[in-house]
Amino acid sequence: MQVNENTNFEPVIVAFCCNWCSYAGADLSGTNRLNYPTNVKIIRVPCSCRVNPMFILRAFQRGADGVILCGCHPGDCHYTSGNYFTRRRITLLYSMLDFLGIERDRTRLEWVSAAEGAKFAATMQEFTDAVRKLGPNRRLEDLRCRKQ
Amino acid sequence: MENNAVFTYYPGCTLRTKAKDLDAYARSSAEALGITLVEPENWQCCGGAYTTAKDEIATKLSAVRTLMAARDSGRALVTVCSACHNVIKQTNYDIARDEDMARKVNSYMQNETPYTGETAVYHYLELLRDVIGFDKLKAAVVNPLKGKKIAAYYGCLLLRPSKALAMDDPENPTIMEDFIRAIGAEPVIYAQRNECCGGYITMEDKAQASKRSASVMDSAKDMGADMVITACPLCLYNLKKNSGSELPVYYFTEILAEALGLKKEDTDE
Amino acid sequence: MQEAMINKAKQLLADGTVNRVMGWKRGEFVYDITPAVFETAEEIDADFVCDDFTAANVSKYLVKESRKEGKILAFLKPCDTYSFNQLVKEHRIVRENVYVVGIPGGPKLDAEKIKAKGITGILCVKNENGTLKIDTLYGEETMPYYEAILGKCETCKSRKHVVYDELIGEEGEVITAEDSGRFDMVEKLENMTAQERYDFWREQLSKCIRCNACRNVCPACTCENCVFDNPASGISNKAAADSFEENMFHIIRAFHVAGRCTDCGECSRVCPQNIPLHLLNRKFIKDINAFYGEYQAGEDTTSRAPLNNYDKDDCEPSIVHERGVE
Amino acid sequence: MQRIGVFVCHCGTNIAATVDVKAVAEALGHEPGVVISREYQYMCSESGQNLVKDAIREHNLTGVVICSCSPRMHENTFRKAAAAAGLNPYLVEIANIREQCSWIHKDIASATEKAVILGKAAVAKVHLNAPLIAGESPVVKRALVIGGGIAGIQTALDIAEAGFDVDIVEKQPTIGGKMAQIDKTFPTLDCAACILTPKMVEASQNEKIHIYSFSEVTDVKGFVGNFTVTIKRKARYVDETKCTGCGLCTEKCPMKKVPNEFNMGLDNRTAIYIPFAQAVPKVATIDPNYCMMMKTGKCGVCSKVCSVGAIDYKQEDKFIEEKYGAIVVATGFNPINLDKYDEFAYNQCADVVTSLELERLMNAAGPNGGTLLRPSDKTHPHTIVFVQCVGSRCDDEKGKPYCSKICCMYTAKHAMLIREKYPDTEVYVFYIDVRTPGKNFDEFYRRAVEQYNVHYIKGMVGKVTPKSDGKIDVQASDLIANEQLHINADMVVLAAAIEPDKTARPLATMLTTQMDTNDFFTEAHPKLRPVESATAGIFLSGACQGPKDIPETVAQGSAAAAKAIGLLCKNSITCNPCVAHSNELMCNGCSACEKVCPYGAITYQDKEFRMPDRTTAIRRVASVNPAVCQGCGACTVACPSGAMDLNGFSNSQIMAEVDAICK
Amino acid sequence: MSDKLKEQILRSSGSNVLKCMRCGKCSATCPSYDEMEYHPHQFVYMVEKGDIEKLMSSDSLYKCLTCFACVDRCPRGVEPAKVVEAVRLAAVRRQGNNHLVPTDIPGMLDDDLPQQAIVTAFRKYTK
Repeated sequence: MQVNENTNFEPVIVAFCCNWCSYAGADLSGTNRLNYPTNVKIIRVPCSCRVNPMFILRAFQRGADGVILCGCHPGDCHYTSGNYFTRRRITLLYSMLDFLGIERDRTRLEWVSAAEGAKFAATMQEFTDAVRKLGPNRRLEDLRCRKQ
Repeated sequence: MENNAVFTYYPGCTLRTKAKDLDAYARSSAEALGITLVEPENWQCCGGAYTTAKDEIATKLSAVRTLMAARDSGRALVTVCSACHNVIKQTNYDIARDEDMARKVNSYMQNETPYTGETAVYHYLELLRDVIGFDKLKAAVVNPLKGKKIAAYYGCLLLRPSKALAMDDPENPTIMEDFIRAIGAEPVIYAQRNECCGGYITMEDKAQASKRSASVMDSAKDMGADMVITACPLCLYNLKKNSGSELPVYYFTEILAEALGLKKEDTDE
Repeated sequence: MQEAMINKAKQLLADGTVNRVMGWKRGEFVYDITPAVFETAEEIDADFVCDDFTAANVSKYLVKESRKEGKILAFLKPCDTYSFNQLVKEHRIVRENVYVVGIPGGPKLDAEKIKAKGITGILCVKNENGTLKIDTLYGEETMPYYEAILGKCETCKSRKHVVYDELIGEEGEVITAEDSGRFDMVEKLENMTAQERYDFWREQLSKCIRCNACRNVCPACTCENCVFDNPASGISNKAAADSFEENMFHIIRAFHVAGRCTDCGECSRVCPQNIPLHLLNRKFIKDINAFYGEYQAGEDTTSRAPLNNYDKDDCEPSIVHERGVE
Repeated sequence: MQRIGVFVCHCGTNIAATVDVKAVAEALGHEPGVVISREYQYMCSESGQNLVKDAIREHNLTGVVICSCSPRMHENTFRKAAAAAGLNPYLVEIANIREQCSWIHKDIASATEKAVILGKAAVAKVHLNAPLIAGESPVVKRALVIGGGIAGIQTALDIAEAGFDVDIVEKQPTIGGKMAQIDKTFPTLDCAACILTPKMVEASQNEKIHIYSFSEVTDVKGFVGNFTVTIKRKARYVDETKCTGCGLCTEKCPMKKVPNEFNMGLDNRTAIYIPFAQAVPKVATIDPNYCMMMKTGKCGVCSKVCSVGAIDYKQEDKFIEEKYGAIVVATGFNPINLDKYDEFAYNQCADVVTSLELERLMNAAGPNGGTLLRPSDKTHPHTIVFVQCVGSRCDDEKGKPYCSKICCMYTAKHAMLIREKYPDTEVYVFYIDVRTPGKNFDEFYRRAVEQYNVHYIKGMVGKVTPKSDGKIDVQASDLIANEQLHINADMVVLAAAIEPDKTARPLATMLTTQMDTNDFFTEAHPKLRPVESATAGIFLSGACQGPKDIPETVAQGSAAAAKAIGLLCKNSITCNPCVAHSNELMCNGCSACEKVCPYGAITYQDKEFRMPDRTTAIRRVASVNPAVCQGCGACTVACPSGAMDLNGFSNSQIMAEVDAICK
Repeated sequence: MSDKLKEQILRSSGSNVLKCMRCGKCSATCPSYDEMEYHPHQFVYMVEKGDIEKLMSSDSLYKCLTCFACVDRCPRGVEPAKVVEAVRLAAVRRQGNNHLVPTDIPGMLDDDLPQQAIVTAFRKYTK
């Protein structure tokens, strides 16, 4: 895949954030008036372990260019152990996507606490930049699900 | 720290001229302690003082050349002069962290393999502490300096900036005191041991240099020292020449050699 | 072997240990073998078969059969016992209702591979010192035996039965990954570039016609209601309509059975399009082994499945980035 | 047919300045099922809420989407409003267009576009929302207070006053905490012990309060109203129920050279000890690191002199399990370690002390019986230098970024007390800023300057040099005079920064509460919910939440108690209805969900089902106990058949959001 | 001009002068304090204000020993010595503004003076 020359490319980025840490961290980055790109749209989930790998595949199929999942730091899960399961599931999913030849930088798992507003903003900026560099997601998108 | 007994050794220009003792005793002591020091060919002056300015690249190149020589030899780099150590260590620290600086330096020098701070840099004292070990040094002492009350003078160069030098606690260092204990003498703790003697301005501003060095020497004397030791030719000169103090000042390598029974009267000028 | 099994089946039916027998029977052709349930000695004498083509894993059928009245006899090859155990562990098979007789495993033969040699009208096959002698309607044909072996048997993982009530024949050993070479192809793919991997899988998965054979044969796919058939799951999709097969179906299926798949190889065996689906499952198995320690699904009925388990020091997903080729 | 109402909030200019709210309302008005789309200045105001309520009634709405601030702020507000208008509260969805849109972005066009997409996702989700009815779970009428300092004591007393049982777990042998070590309190200069010790006694005598001293919390399970806590009762080698606190053992113990932690190591205690005279419980404790009997098996003096036979060298740690409805954290603070600040020579000179050490030096029960003497030679100091902000307000790895808040005032107190008692002593205070926001605080500080003639110098100390004559050279800057000073001092007092107790971090993990980067517990809302943690049923008292002085700590302790009482008063609490549920028709009974449930909320039963072929079959199916389930959703992903789903965050709802965002 | 100069100083020093909380610890710790017209904290403050010309023409530039005591002890990570060095460099870089003139050197030498003293002086005071 060639790097997209079209400078107008605005990636669609879906961010799943756990309600207790990362979603609060995202709120904090807002409260502190930090910046990250508008491309990032957050979906609130009670815990990162609520995120079924199907959701991530679904997002790609429907045209997302990047999917990031954020949860509490290991050991800090509001539900004690949820993020540990997340870590296993997502590690295997990412490995499988890689195995299928999907670009690695399109998916990411990050631990962001409720106190890490700055980390949240920086992570989103970084991730958006990385996805922008990759260009549009063509390998997993279903053209029939596309707009227009 | 790796336990490799062969090190690349950088003496620096002053050790070739005014501070031959510092050099000679460092070499003979290392040999006695089972350490091989290999001097790189064609080394250059370290630059004397580290320029912290980010827009100064040329002044950092000679230190980088030395660091690269050590890297290419596959050995860690050992220095003994505090000033050289400070310059080389700061250069190494900055080039490892400041990508912009590393890029400029490498393109300026047209390096085939860019240098990014991979060489480990040790001061001779660190060699004694971390490679040989003060316990082993103590065992090797044949002529313990019993009853001598020795004040270690660190000055500024060995300890600061502490992030880059990372040798010891910058406010309460122990490496030289432990060294003094290892050779059988008694260390004297005094507050000015990590304050500047005014070495850099010793040529240009005698008045300030003597004020600073006097303050160091008075502080050491006040706490009951018989002598002061240092790792720095500039400090040695300044403390001896400008402080007006009677207290003798020696290089630490000299008393090391003495304790190891290596000191020859003819080299002691 | 077939003889011994038939005698055993009839004996157990006669003494009332079981009231049914799970085995195989022949279809239209000698190589057209399907699992079947027999209730009488007569049925067994008439149709029971166990030969070089009886490769089908019968454990999945026991999910339903074990819930019926009475006990059923099941002949399980070593690979089938793993599937059986896994289903017992998941409370899908009622263990008390099955009498397990372990039988020796393969290698079994792949009729497609014989037919690919232009040999048709197969009546009977026989291995003679590495040469496969094939009686056909048109006379005797031969081919090298190893060329006719089923793909799943080429990389056999175990000749040992992990569960049985009784054993016919000799017990074998577990085969190491190095000896079986079952991860070799996965490894080869891992070492390709991302583009090559993508191209490989596009080519393979685009062949999928969504016949659902892989799902229907899979012993791990025993859901009461499959997510692909369930409109409420949000991913229901019953036919090949868009790129769903390439992008979603097989990944989701592989993920659903991850940590539960025993690597029985049935999915690839039944695929009419010859898609190497087992490679997806093996990729998960290989990753699980590498990330979380060796784990063989079905080896026992008590250990926690790797995806329902965790360790505080598990690796982060970034390990994927640190390894292999982009 | 869905009838959805969309309400877009301006939040004054908080949203409206960067998001074109009119355009958002307009765009969302065209979404399928949306019958009304309005914008308003402040949706959370009473008239804003009325707007929503009226629309629900007027348009007979089946779902509501509020585009406003974070659901963490006002989700409940709008759910209540919906309920008041007769709509099930769980048919409300919030699109977060403030914290996650208008405050993040600067460009109006793209921020508006994003707000519309977030709104569409919420509309897509609300289409699939189901009305939910919250269940109830019982409340255990007992509270746990972790930490027995003034914060914990106050909280426990208040909870007990309201008639509930309350347990205090204190890791030290006595309750009292830091306040017990303090000499006098600002700005009134009354004796700390005189006001604290009666409260300690009150706590010990209150029938409703049980004190677990020398104990630690090791495990916490459960949830609001129903926590199960494991408490480790550390072996003190003395039977608490027998010991009368007579103190004979401490007099006779031959091991007298143990650094006395209560006096900050400034003097020694015995191996068997009672921390101080007014300790509660007044029970001896053996320090096994120093006790000769424990170390060598030879001695046994304490056992011999104890008339009640309380000594038990064989005692072991005990673990007990208790149930609580509410937990209050009151783990307090400690001064930081000053190893990294040796330019002040703390490790090199005995006469450089911390403020807390000075408290002990000045205390009548301290090492010098209340006479201020230099630790090195027990002489009277004539010149004392105070250094402020040692480790506070730092932007480096060594210190803390925050202001420790209490130092300015206690230093003024120290200075004043010294000048009052020893008028011949000169006192210098080097300060960066003097911070005195509190009732009578600035007046207090001014008194130190004007009445007691304490020398306040704007500047910082750079180097402290101990000299051979025992004096200390203090080199400092005077920024107002623009000069460098050298003060020939006898003592230097460092106002060390304070930090949360080290036990707080593992405790937070056990409680699944959040902490900030400095390890202070995070409150549920910085302004509106200052004593609650974000985890229901866990409350915060005192300095574990941030630096505080005594009056603030007591106020917060009482506030935390009030919140805990509010919870304990209820016989049952409304459960979060966003819990998992299993579709029995699809369940395989495979136990995957049970394995990942952290609460043990899932059980299995064999049920008879009619099969399509009219036979019946018995199947093993999962069921979720809604009172125990906390709604994490781990089971929904573990479930292979998709039988397990989560109310409020169902598979189809989340996928609808995904689709709306990707569209 | 002043803005440009300030920008140059900030870039060259790598210091963020806005972090300064005016505690004065740099000046409290400076061994050359009494020799200086402008003290370390003033360097930081005056650079922040853009009041740099005064610093450029002050002898204080040559009194700093570059001993890094202020750098190590600054609680805010401002690194005043680097600010001083940046201003000094800006000063000596100006045409004919070398602080050390080679012809002066012989008069300063003595037999024991180490070479590095001369090298260092040139490094620091000339361009």
